[in-house]
Amino acid sequence: MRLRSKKRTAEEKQKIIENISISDQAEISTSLRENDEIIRKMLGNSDDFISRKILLNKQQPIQVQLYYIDALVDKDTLQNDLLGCILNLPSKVDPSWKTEKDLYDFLQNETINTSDLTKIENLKELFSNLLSGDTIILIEGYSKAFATNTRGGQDRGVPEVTTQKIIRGPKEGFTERIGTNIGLVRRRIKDPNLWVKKYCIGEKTQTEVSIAYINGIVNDDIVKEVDQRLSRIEIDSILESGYIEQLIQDAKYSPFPTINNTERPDTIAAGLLEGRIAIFVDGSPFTLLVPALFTDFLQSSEDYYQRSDIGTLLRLLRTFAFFLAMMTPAGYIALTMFHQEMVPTTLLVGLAAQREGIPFPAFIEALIMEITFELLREAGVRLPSSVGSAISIVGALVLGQAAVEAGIVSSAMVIVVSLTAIASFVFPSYNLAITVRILRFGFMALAASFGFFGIFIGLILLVFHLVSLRSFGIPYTTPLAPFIAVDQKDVFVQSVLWKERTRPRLISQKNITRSKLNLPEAQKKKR
Amino acid sequence: MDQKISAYQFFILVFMNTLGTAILFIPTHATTYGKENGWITVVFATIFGLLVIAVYNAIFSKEETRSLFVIIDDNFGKWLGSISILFALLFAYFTTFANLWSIGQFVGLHILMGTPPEAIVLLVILTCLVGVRYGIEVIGRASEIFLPFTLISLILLVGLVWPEAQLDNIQPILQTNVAGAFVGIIPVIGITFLELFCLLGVIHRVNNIPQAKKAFFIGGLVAGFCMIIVTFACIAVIGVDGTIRHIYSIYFLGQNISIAEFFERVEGLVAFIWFITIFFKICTNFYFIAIAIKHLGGLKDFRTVTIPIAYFLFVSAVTSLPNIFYDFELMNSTYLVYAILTGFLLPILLLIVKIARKK
Amino acid sequence: MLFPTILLMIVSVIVFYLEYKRIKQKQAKKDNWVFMIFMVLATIFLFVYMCDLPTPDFVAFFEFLFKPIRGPFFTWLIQYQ
Amino acid sequence: MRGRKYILIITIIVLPLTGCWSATELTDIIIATAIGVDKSEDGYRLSVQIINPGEIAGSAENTTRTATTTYTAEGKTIFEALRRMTTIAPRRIFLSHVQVVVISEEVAKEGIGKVLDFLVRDHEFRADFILLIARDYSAKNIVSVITPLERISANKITSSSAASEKYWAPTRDVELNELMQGILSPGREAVLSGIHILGDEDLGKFKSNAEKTEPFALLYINEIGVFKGDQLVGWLNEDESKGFNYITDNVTSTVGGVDCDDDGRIIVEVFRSDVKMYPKVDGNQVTMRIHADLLVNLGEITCDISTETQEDLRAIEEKIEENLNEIMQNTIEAAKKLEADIFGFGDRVRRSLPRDWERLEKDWTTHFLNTNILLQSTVNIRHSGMIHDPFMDDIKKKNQEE
Repeated sequence: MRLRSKKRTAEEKQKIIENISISDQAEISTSLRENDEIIRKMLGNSDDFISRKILLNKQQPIQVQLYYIDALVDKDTLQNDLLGCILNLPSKVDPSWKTEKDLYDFLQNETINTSDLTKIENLKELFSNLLSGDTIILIEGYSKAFATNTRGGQDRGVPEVTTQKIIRGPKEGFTERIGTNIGLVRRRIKDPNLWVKKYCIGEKTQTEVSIAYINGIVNDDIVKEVDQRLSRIEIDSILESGYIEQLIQDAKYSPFPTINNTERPDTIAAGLLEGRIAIFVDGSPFTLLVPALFTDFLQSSEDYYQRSDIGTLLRLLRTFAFFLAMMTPAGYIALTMFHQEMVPTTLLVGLAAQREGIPFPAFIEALIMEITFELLREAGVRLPSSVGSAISIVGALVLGQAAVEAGIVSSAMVIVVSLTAIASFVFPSYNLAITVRILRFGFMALAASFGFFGIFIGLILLVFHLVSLRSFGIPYTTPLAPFIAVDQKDVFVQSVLWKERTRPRLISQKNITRSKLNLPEAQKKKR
Repeated sequence: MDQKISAYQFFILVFMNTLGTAILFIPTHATTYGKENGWITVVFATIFGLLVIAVYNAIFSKEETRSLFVIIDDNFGKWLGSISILFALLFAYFTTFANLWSIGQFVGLHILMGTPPEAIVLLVILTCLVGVRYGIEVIGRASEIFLPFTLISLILLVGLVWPEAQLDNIQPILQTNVAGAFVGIIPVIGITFLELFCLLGVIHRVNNIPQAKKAFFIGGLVAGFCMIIVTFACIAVIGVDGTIRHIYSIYFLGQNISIAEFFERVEGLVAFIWFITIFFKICTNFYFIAIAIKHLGGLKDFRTVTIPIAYFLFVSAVTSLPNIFYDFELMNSTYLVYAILTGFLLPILLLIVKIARKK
Repeated sequence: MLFPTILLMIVSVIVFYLEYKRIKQKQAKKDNWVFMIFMVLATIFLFVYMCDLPTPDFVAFFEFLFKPIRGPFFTWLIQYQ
Repeated sequence: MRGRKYILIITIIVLPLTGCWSATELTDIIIATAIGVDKSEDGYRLSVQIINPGEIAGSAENTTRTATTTYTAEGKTIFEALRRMTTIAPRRIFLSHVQVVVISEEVAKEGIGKVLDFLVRDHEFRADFILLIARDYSAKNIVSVITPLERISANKITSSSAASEKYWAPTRDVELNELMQGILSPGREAVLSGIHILGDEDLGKFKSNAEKTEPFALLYINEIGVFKGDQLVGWLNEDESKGFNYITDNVTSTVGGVDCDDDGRIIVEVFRSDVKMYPKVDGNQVTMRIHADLLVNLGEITCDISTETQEDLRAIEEKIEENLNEIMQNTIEAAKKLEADIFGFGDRVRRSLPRDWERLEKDWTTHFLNTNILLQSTVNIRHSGMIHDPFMDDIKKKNQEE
């Protein structure tokens, strides 16, 4: 065994430690002691970092050093498949092996039981693997290290979805583990064309980010665009898919979401089949789906699991709810402050009677109620569930009764605010609900200054903004503007499943045919 | 990176531009001249207007990539061309601030009593400014979003007043006032089809010129049809006298709706139709002004001048016209003359020169 | 009118600055010049209006432009009303 | 494109600067539902019925206050009087919800043109209120009456006016536009229905009026006032009013009766009435052929008559036709007496025969008085109610047997 002695000076070591995060090519030394020193220094002698020295071949001892991070490894794998193998190693190690390849082959083929053994070329890779939960094997006299997959640690299994509940449809949701998540999707689409590409983003967090798409359906331009945008990210940390979303979205100052996110594997699968691209982020159960169009946020995956008439009805209801949630308080303000002539006489008299003795103008009244409601809602999210019911009682009593009886707000306003609140919970997507909440206040201000004319102006500005947005090159309001007639079958109206034979035009341009058979007709022919 | 619009979007822009001011003023104008035959006046005006559109279409060859301004320059020469463009530009300016003025007046009178028109004009011009700066693509797409609402409102309006219509009111047909009915065509197309000249600045942006020409034609036809229906409804429901007497007779028409004690007081529908259409009209005219100046000054980007133009438009819109009577007189005199010169004579001249050059 | 005037002036200065920067970024020298000229004119125009001074009347200009045709045309047209 | 957010910011800055001029809180206005116009010494006396919302809406316990209040002010014109009223009224009076305008007979006789200009011109008024003439009573008192069922008397007036036009047909629901057409169009005169107080006009103003099963005062609408130009010239009685509605094809449903040979009556319910006018001009002689086509149900038979055969029915039909012709004839005579072409005969001529109209227009009144009327009625009986044969003769028979 030829030892290549390649001693480093103290300064050199220091330099490597300082630069390790920057320079990719800092090499692994042949000296075990030196490597040990560098690794320990880098990790700052952290207590959860464990190293273990093993001597192989008692006659001509070869020093082997194992490194792993306690919390990240799966103890069973480590003990049974790795330590067990190495310690029970018969003295087969032949000192006459000339190259590292021999050793690698030996370890790979005859010794180690773990599923995965990779050769590591430099320090950067070493740290990256170590911190992902691999166990690193360093051998005296070799300038390469080996990483065995002992990744493990805590995982909460496949949970039930919490944010996008549906009645009919699969209940499983994504988890924090990226591998599990991709697996959940792969299990749904058994197509070799489902391609996954991996990125490692975040200088400190080294978060694994993967994009998945179905080759042949997806629009290659969009893939290129996503790839570029992901590669361009330079940031220290990615802690949630929200980071990625903010870093790659198109309209940075728009209240409208241009990237969809979901917890549901079936939604992702459906998106992939339409030609979209999924972005998985390790550590987050929320997976991103691009490109996202405005109408996507009004659709739920459940629509497709039910018959089309129900789906259509629900979609129209949601569209209505969108306007309701955004406009109701504004409309109320405009009607009572500016356009009393538009209210039927009896209703106007009723409103006027309620407003007798209310000290605030309608706008302030609406503002008070809306803000109170937002507070309640926010408090409801944060509070532990045991206190939550108390808050709702207080909310109901304070908002619903006491305030009206005390003459601070009118009961019509309570109705308006509750209507708005209910309507804003209708959307399957939480993103859009937030947008609507923001815009609602803008519309209220416009209504308070210009009545319906103000609302109209706001609407025009909103539309201008909406149509100017793009999501990864696709106009946000497709297929409404630009109007695509064939795609109208799946926007507000959901046509029957066997007629949805094409994929959305702009998103997927290549393979647009979904099913060739017109099912009911085929059945008819059989008869 | 030129922005492109589709032929369908162009069709909507034509539709909106034709109806723009027209929907509010046409019933009164046409009936003033044609009396009971007011709606026939509009029928003839539409036919005549389609001829005008045919002239416009003839200016552009099948695979035209040049803009209107380049065509004018190429045919008239640099100097004469520039003067023509300036002439057209001032017309667009005139149209835009007159429209702004009328939106200020209408809102101040019917929607927000007491709000000074200045505030309303300011709000509208700022909104248009946003639209214009986004570019023609966004204007086109926004119009696509609004088209269904406009059409539904229009259908609702006409459908709901129908029970109130008395067909007696439109008689006698073409027995009296025949001369008036024909002369009335001039002021009617003056504020509708001749203003479409401004859309010629946009037509080369359409991704398919032959289809754009078709869209131009169909847009004019559909808009004309809507105007005929509306004028007819006005005369049939509120009578000739009422139509002439009311400044915004279609708004009064909306006030007459009463179905099942629920669909009452929906004249807001009328206001909505009018706002939408005039809004896109102002936007496209504003855009025309900006690109005309861009061409004249040889600028890189038309957005350069949008903000100053907005300032100018605002001040002109609030100061130039003293009252509604003057506006009516203007629409029958100076404005009409100007509209005929730019919207009719200039294109015909251009066409003649073009044909002569070819030979 | 003092407060609105001042506010509008401030707003137009801000607008001027932002637009100027935007055009400069695009490195269009001619655009920049044209913008400056137009903007100064427009601001003066607006200022004149806000101070209740007589503003240039475009309608009067057009009336003047078409004076010879306008009158006879109007009289001819109006008789059919 | 980067400038777009700045534009939005600027819009937001400018917004508060411009807003809120026309905002009026509901607590700053009072809602007017009816207007009464009377004559005063040098102009008009305007009475406005306004709503007291607290008394009407919701389940609020009844207080001693009334649901409506009437304010009165005088002025040389309507607008002046209305603005003078602000000195009395606690808040601005909001006119968009006015449903009824009552004009006193005195004012109507003098001419209502001056009253109408404001109603047409003012932006706050909407076009859907009805106009009535206060007959024998001042408009102020009519506006002030408190009605038992409807707490807002204006609502009562509109609904009963609409109902009586629809089911009884001696009145006419005239809205502003129709009135204007009647006053302004050549060859047509306007009409307005009359409104009366039945009972004690002074006691009708008290809240106790609504606390009795038989109120002190009730409002009722009946008969049609005829205008010439904008001046009231006379009245049609109930039958003539009904005839007027027949001729102008305004009957949706009514009840008409004819006497039998014995002392009973046959009452029929008209459920479809289609009346057409066909003018003919021969030189200066205008002939108006009026064709009425009625579908009726037998509603009540109190005499001894058979309905078994088609001939029997035909006989009844003929009787009704005769009666109808008589009513219409009487109406036209009445109108001719007042020299007012309320049926729009002239308008009909103008629309059908515009060339002749140009000749006749100048002295249409004389031509109207000379108009020949040809009445043709067709009545068809469709149903006989729930029973087949009348039973009066059976009763008689039984009575005789006993």
